[in-house]
Amino acid sequence: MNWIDLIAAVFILIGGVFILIGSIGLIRLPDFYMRLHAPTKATTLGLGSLLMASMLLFTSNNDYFSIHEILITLFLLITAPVSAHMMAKAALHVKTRTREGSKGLKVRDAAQNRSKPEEG
Amino acid sequence: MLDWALLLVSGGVCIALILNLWRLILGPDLPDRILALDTMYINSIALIILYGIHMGSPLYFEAALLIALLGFVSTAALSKYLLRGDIIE
Amino acid sequence: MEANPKFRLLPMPTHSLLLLVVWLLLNNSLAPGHLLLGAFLAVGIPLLVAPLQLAQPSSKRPLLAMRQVLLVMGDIIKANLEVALLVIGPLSRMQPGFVAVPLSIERELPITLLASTISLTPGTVSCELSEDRRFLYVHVLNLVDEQELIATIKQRYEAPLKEIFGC
Amino acid sequence: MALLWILLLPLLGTLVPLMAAKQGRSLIALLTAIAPFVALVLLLLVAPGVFNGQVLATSFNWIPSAGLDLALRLDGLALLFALLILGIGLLIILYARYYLSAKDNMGLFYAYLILFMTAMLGIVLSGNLLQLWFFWELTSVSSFLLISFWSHKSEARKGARMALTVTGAGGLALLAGLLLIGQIVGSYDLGEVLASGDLLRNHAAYPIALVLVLLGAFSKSAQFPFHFWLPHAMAAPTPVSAYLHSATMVKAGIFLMARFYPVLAGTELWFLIVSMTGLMTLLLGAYVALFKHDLKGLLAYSTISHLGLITLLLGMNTQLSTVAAVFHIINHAIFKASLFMAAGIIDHESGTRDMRQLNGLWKYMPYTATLAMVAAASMAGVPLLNGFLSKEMFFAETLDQVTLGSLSWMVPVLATIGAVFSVAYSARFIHDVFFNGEPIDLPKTPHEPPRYMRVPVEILVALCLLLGIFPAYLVGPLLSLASSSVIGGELPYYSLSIWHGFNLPLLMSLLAMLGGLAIYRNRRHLFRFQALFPEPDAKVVFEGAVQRFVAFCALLVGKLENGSLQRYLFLLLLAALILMAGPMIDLNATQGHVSQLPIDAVTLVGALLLGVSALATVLLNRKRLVSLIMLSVVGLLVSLAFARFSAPDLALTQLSVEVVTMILLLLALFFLPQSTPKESNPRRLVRDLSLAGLIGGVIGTINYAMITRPLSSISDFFLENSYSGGGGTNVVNVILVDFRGMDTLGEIAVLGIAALGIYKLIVRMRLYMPSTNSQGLPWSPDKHPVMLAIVSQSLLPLALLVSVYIFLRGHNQPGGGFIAGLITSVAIIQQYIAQGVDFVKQRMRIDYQWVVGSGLFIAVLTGLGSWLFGRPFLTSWFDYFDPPLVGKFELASAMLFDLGVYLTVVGATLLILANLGKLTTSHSPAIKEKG
Amino acid sequence: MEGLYSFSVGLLTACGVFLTLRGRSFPVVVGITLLSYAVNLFLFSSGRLKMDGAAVLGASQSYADPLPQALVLTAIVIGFAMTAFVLILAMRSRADLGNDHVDGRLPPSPKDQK
Amino acid sequence: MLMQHLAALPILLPLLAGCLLLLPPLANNLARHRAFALSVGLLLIAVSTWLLLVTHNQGTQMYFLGDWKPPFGILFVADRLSSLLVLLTGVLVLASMLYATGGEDSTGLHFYPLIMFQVAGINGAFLTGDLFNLFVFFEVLLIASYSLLIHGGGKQRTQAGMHYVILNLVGSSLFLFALGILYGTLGTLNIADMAAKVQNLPEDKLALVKAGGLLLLLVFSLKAALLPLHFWLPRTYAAASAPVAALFAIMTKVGIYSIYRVHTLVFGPQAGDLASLAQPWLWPFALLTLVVGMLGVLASPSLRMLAANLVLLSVGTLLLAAALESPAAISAALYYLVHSTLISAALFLLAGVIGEQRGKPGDRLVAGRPLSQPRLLGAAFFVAAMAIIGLPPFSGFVGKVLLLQAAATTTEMAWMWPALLLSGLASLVALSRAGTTLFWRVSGSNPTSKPAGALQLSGIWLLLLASPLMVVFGSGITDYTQEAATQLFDAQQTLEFILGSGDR
Ligand code: NA
Ligand code: NA
Repeated sequence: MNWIDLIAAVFILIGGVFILIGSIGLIRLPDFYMRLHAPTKATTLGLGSLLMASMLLFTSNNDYFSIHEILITLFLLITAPVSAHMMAKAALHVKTRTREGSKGLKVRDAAQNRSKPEEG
Repeated sequence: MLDWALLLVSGGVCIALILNLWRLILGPDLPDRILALDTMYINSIALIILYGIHMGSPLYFEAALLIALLGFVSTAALSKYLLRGDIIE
Repeated sequence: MEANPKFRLLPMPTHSLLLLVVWLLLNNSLAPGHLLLGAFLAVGIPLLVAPLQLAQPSSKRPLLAMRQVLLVMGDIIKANLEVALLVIGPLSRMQPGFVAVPLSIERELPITLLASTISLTPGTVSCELSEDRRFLYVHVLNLVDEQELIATIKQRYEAPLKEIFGC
Repeated sequence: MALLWILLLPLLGTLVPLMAAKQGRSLIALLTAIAPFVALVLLLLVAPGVFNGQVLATSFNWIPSAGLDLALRLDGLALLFALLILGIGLLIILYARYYLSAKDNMGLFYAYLILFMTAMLGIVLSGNLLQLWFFWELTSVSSFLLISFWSHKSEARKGARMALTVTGAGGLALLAGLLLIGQIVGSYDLGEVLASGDLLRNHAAYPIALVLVLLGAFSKSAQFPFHFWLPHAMAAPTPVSAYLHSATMVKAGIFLMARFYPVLAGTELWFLIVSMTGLMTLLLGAYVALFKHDLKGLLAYSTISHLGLITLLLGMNTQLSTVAAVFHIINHAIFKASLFMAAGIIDHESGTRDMRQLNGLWKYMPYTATLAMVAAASMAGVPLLNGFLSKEMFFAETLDQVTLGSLSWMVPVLATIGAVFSVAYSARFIHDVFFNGEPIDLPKTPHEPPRYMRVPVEILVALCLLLGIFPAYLVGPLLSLASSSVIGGELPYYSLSIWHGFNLPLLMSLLAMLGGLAIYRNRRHLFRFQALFPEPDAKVVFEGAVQRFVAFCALLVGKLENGSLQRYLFLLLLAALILMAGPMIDLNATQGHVSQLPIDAVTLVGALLLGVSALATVLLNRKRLVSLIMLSVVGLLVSLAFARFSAPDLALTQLSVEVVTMILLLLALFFLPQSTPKESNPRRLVRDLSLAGLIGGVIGTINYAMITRPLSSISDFFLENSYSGGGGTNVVNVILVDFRGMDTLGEIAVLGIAALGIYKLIVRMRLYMPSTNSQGLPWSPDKHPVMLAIVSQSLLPLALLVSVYIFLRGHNQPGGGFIAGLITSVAIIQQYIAQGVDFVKQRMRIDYQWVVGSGLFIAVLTGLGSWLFGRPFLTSWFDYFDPPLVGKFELASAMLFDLGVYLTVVGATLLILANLGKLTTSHSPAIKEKG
Repeated sequence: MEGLYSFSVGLLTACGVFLTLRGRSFPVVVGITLLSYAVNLFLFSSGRLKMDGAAVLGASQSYADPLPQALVLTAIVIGFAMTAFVLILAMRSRADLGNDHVDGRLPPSPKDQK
Repeated sequence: MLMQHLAALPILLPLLAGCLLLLPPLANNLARHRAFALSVGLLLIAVSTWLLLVTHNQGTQMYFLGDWKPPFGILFVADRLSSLLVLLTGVLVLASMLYATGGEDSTGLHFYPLIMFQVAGINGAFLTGDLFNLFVFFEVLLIASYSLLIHGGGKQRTQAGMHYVILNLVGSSLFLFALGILYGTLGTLNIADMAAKVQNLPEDKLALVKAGGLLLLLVFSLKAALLPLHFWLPRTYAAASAPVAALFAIMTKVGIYSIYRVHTLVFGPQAGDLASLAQPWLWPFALLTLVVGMLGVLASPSLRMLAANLVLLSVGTLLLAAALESPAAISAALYYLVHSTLISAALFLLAGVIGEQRGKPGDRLVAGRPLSQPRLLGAAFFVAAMAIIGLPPFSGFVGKVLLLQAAATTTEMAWMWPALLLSGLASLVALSRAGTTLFWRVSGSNPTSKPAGALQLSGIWLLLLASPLMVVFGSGITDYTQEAATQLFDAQQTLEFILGSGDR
């Protein structure tokens, strides 16, 4: 087996792990805002490495440079934060429960009506 | 080795998808569900890429690209629905 | 197109460049035919969509921008690892919380970029922007020291943006 | 040929009065009379031939396949009736000229009248069964018009409707009967039918045919129990009553019986039905007539009874009785017409027809009185008048009637009783109107009518006398001629002399006279006795019956079509279930012999997710947004399935459609309740669940049975010819734009039309937007979040680029105009979402309607392009070019076609979504509505 | 595999049918959408199931039946147009008739149904 | 050159016209729309007549779209049957457009484009020789009809629209299931090819094909409004605006045509084990449809409703004919189909004018103010009524007689004769009541309503004139229908003709 396959396999495994962890976080974490972190982050890297693998393999198997997978990564890097932002906005707006014991609830309330946070 | 990794990871992504659906049904709140849907989109991109690699055919690349675009749009639309109700105003 | 009366062949040069690159990426080739077509599209599409674009400051310091991008990339990888560990580790250790980051940039594009970077990097998601765009509300997965966090964000991410867009 | 003109002239004549309507009344009458008069002359000219024993006939093909010919046939019977119709018709025209008042629309009246005349002529002259029926129904219709001539009167409308309904129903029965006869005989030609009497009488279907034909005849001739419509037809102007309801139309039924006498009569059945009906009608009519205070009412019932008499005669199956019948047809026509006219004069000059007011008119109109009295006497059967003769014959026939065996004596007795009453009501007509004291507050003071209004009456009454005195000379030949064509053979001996010596018939007549006078003298008691019975008004009864039936129908229909879509859908789906399940039960082995694919983990999980999310969509369907999210998961998984089973194009399409659909659903959901109330009761739920389950099961089974069986399909052709013939390697796309381009054209047409229709819907729509969300929270004030706006607008060029890419590669790789179009629209919709309608509208002023139109236009035009090369619509063209340093590329007409698809998709989706978005914006689109 | 596929199609059909039989416009539309998914899968499978056989010449050794794919594509588009129309019609009926019941009038409450 | 494309013109012409109407310089300009649409209507009639003559004299015309021969490509087949219906459609659409110029065309957007697309769909359904293409054209005409139904707006239309649309959506899904089954078993979409395949079918596919065929029958019956799938019809037709309802008169006929076509050619007498698939189902339900139609006719509270139920009657009659499955019956049915379609359309238009001129009571069968054109409309109504009842001298009686004769030789006569005759009686009672009420039970004067214009009324006259003409030229027409019917039943010949053309 050639080494490209090996590297690709490694990338694939990494990607898989991150994707799985992201989704585990989605289940495991106690409140929405915390869940929000897991997929939005894990997936970028996860998919990224999968796409790396795909690039490697297609480039090696075919005679041309197959790097269009970069596009997907680019897309995700641009969109993922905005998606997260929009979902968070929505969550704040509909007053989604936050896990008790989380800090800065005043800040959250300020955020809910997009006003200045009162000091202290 | 590669096939083995592919098999393993596809399995992992499948589990991920199951977890997403679970969250989707569980809720409890609408934002959770939107988040779950968004994650599902991304995970299915992963699935398609894996399938493409497995098949060794580039035919499925566009599908992945499209999901990336459309997933964003639908997430945005759903969030906007929660925020404003009227998503196009 | 009443939006911008004075006609420019390249209303968005950076976009045009990007488009050409993307077109070549899409086709996985540098064939002259694709170059030609790509160039055509790179000129044509911006002409179509220009009216829909809000005027934004363009980057004054491309090199710095490049550096910043790479830095963020690195942070993203770090962030992923951290978050991964947090997620599979015991939940009790986590101290989630909200933080209000005061902003010193006003324009939409920089703010957007900042917010995105924040969302992409260690355990932070930018949730909301205050009405007056003076504060960015961030949710932190594991909030150890609020002030330190704010400081990092401001100098590690906001400062370079200020330089890049020269505001 | 002459025959044709005899029919055609009056037909054309119907136009005369309409065209002359502006002229003076006398002129109209005169002009109207011309056509019938000429026809009469023609008839008299051809008559000699008939008298020489030949049957004149002409026929033209009309609709051979239906056996319907334009066939005219003039024999004795036809001649007799034609004479009556035209002769009396002319008199009626003259009479009506004076009867109708200035405010009546005379032209129209005459038109109807002549139309009716034509129809009657058509019946009697027709030599084809179907043609006979044709004119038969025409008489019903034209009489409807005549009866309802004074349509502002309720009783006129009701009477007309009743007449039409009864005779129309009879007509339908007749049609069935005639068709049956035609089937039995194998021809609708009257000649052939009349020739095959034995065949008919011995055929199994004879009773049915007979009954059907008789139903027609009886309903038309007002035989019991269908007699009730006739009295109410008296709402018609009197000339109509005189013409239709005495001389002609009611005789049509009689004519029919006479016409088919040779082939239908002569059986027990015929005797029993016809003669008994006749007898019944005779008695009933005669009895009731006496108690009618309305002049025309009396005459109407007397008509009924005389028609009964004729029917009875026809029923008695002896040749002499038939002769008598024919003779009475003539006589009754003459005296009854004159009586109606007289009644009309009285009504016209005194303003009423009520005999309780009409008294002693002798003083005021002696001349008319004389005429009326003579006619009435003839009706009563007084010697030296024509009525007497046929009545004598009738009595004679009743006497040697034997068919009823030991009960045969009843026939003459009942006949005499009938005669008694007819004398009585005749007496009343004479005495109660012209004598019997002074008139009681009449509307007008009566006086003699205008000169020419009397003429018709005079002529007819003169005929009564002349026929009564010199029957043999005047009517003998015609009578024998007509009777022989009814009997269809040699006539028996009979004498038309007035005096046959003292015999039973004479005695019966005397009894009738005396009895009648006696009854009339003591009528008070009889009237008092009669007053004990409530008098049912047939009109009310009939209308009531109809209305009750209508109400019943409405009830049934309401029960059936209860306006519940759920019931309709249930029935539809139930039908589908039954129709699919039925055959599947016969299928013994569900599984076919094709080797199946192995199940792999990924697909299994996919199926699991699909199932779960589908179920979740259902279970959570009352939380609408949630079930909507679930739905889009299903959509996502379906497209993954397409990808899995090697259909990338489908996957792409499904994905993009699914997202657009979701946006659409979101837009709609905003204006709809956020949750569905719990309103299906458990029974309904169980019902629906079981139906859904069963259908799902059957569909699944069919699917399994189908895909586990081998398939040899036409697809190989596409795979082979896709590149060589279609110039593309993506076979699916080549099928879409080339092999089956018409489907695609239709499909984008559907999309475009849907967009237009939706725009139609939106433009008129008035919806209020909810001020809070389902939790009661106010909407966020942040209309267009900054980050979203920025990112969306920077994504737009990228998305457009991608769609161009997808579009261009479509012919050879997964993609194509449709998907590209959807990507473009999604990208633009994203702008709408992020920046708002007004923002986008100000910056890109595109009329999406035009985009749709031009898209379709381009597609169609591309198809038409091939016409230039003499090839059929949508024939594709493609070629490869290899210019220096650009590299090899392909140009294909299919791409232009695909461009059409692209534009249509973009235009349609945006036309829908953008306008839907505008719904709550300030400017309401309703202004566009006008023109 | 075929069995699994058919089962899923059947399940989707059942779900679609059940929702289509509801009384309010929105669930009915959702049901019709589900039903159309089922229909598309059914029609698609009429060309038999095939893996690794996308009907792109040269992309694989043996191809899946391309015709049903083309048919389903048409069906999807038409289905989309129809769904859109009925959806807007449902809004219109809410606007005109003041309720979102498919009959345009509210049914008698469960009490007086019995 | 056009000659060669003749068979496609009845579809392409309106399609193209529809597009042009959406584009400048015609777009959103009522005057131009009217002028253009009317001229297209005339052109359409001319083309259809031409096609009819050509098919009648030179035999069936085939048109291979994209120049792909059957069974692979889509083809249009114009035989006597389809050309007749295409011409009928042309007349109908011209009449309804003429009427619409009275103002109905401006009560909503896109009237003429939608009409054009509707016609393209209808003609396509009549002409196509490909089952999936038939589905597509069904959808085209349906979506157009949805949009036309709600033309003019109003509660009833929306309400009726919901039912109509949803029922048909489910119907379309069933259609696709049927298509899936048939393709999945027969492996072809060309109707003639299907017929050929059905004739020698492997044993183990029999049940599946049967299920598919029956499902297809169900779908067509839904379009044809066969009981118990008829529920959408009365309210839909009664709710639609007059010209639209008039055009809809042909819609049920599309379903009926499809049954005639598919279930005679594919599942007809020669179909081996699947012979006469439809008949056992058609019999009872067509009869019931007739009965329900009768009830409906008698129960109708308004003239539109009455006309709608009369359509139902004709549906029952026409499907009874299909159940007889004999050339004679179909020939009679075709004559009756043309007649009943034209006349019921005329009745819908009349209902429209009458409703307008009577003001508040509209076309409901109650006393009201007098019409402003009583003579004219009265005469028109009288003609229409007599024709539809089946009274001479108008076309109805010929159709009835032909149908009765066709049934006379069969065992079903005992059912069919009473049914047909009674339905005539029911219409007689209902229409005489309706007419006397609308035209004669009047009170007060009619100051406001303006008389209908000549152009508008010409639409009605165009339709009514056909009735007497159909009687006068009855022999020619019945000859034509007979040949059409024999052609329809001569499956073998059709198959050879169509499939043979593939080799040429
Ligand atoms: Na008196
Ligand atoms: Na909006």
